[in-house]
Amino acid sequence: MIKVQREDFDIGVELAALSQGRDNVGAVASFMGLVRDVAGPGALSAMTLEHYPGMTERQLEQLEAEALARWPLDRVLIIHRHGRLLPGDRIVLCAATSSHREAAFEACAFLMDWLKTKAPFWKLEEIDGKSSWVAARQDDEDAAARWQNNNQSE
Amino acid sequence: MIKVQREDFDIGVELAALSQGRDNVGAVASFMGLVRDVAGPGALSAMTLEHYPGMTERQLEQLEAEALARWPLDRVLIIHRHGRLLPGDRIVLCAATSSHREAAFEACAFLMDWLKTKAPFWKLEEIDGKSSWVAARQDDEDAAARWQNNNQSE
Amino acid sequence: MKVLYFAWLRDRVGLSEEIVEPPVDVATVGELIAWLAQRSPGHGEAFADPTIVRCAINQDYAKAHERFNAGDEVAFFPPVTGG
Amino acid sequence: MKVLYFAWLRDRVGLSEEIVEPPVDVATVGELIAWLAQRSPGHGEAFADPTIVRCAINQDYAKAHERFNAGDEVAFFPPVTGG
Repeated sequence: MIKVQREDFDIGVELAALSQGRDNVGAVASFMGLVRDVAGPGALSAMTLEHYPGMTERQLEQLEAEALARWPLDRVLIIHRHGRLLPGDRIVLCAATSSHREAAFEACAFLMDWLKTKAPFWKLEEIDGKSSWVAARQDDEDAAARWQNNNQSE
Repeated sequence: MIKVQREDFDIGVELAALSQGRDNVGAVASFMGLVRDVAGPGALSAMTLEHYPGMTERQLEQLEAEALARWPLDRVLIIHRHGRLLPGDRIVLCAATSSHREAAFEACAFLMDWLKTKAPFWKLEEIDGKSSWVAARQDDEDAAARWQNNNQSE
Repeated sequence: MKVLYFAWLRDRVGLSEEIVEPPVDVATVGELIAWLAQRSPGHGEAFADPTIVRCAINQDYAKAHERFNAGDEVAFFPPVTGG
Repeated sequence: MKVLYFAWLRDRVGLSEEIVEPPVDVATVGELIAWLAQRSPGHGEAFADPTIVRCAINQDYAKAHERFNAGDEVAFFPPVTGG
């Protein structure tokens, strides 16, 4: 399931819905990303997430399908917020449910790596009163590259 | 933080408390284990988790310290329930927070692998009216063994 | 055809979208970038280094050599930084 | 000294704990298992295969060759299955 939204989310409610009535799901791996005060305490006043409506949903649906095809999962959840967020705010939630914990963990890491390099979101940081676009990181590219040889167990 | 308890937990409340006021925490990896209906729909009526009070807390505190020593984490949370649980009930929650998502993911997988092989809990399954103790699994031993050569990046 | 700009590409171009009619010999993403870069100083600045510009045709990633059609939605943006 | 039993070891022994006084030549975990196995048919059944019995001395894992002291809390249980 894919949700691209301005609103906050409740991980407890979301994960309960994901495994509700699925009695063969023993493993729920999840990752939550928060707005981080990268420049030191109090320096970051806000972060605005811009995205490409339409393409975002399209990319995340492809990502969900890819994860379901690669691992023995029951379900996948990706929630990504956009708009103006404050330090400590929730940005993203990825979750994968399975009867196998290794599959759930690996799929969840895969979702995050792919999302960091493929989902059309851009972060604008406000630090000390100045706004600047966050630059993409090479190590996110490297992390995503490890999934490209179609090797499920790394 | 370690919690060994009979009561259910709310992952949203627990994870919010874990990152509360920690503005350099961008990554929250977590794993939740649920009671799984291993024998097919409706066959498992309940699962009772017995533990060794005192030793459990002692082992989990060692595990927490080990994770904090191995990875650049901010905090670790382990909640493990005991008592009689029903299919779909939450059993365990492991979480690790960090400024690096790889560290959070790896630490969380480490916590679960160690917990499966070291924490003194035993599962008694009630299937079709008969109670039997769950046998330990060799692949849990194998999963735990990969952390023993002190290699942080597997 | 409709062209969209996001993040600092939009800031530099000064538009979030525009309707353009490139000549028929402009057929690939790379050629479109070179053509758009001539439209204004802002466009020139946005496309100054094409290696850090990403493109999507109809909401799927497209590389410089790929061709577009007249009715396509073509978007330009920096490398993504979500998650 | 106090000996604790958990899970199917407790079921077979029929006790969750007991106070025992092994002779002085019983000094290691392995020797204690052999000595306890003689106490009753239930004990014998619980310790029939020592390779699948785990031991903790004062709540830390202990192997067969390790020694215990008179005041220790010694626990026996199957391989763990939590998580």
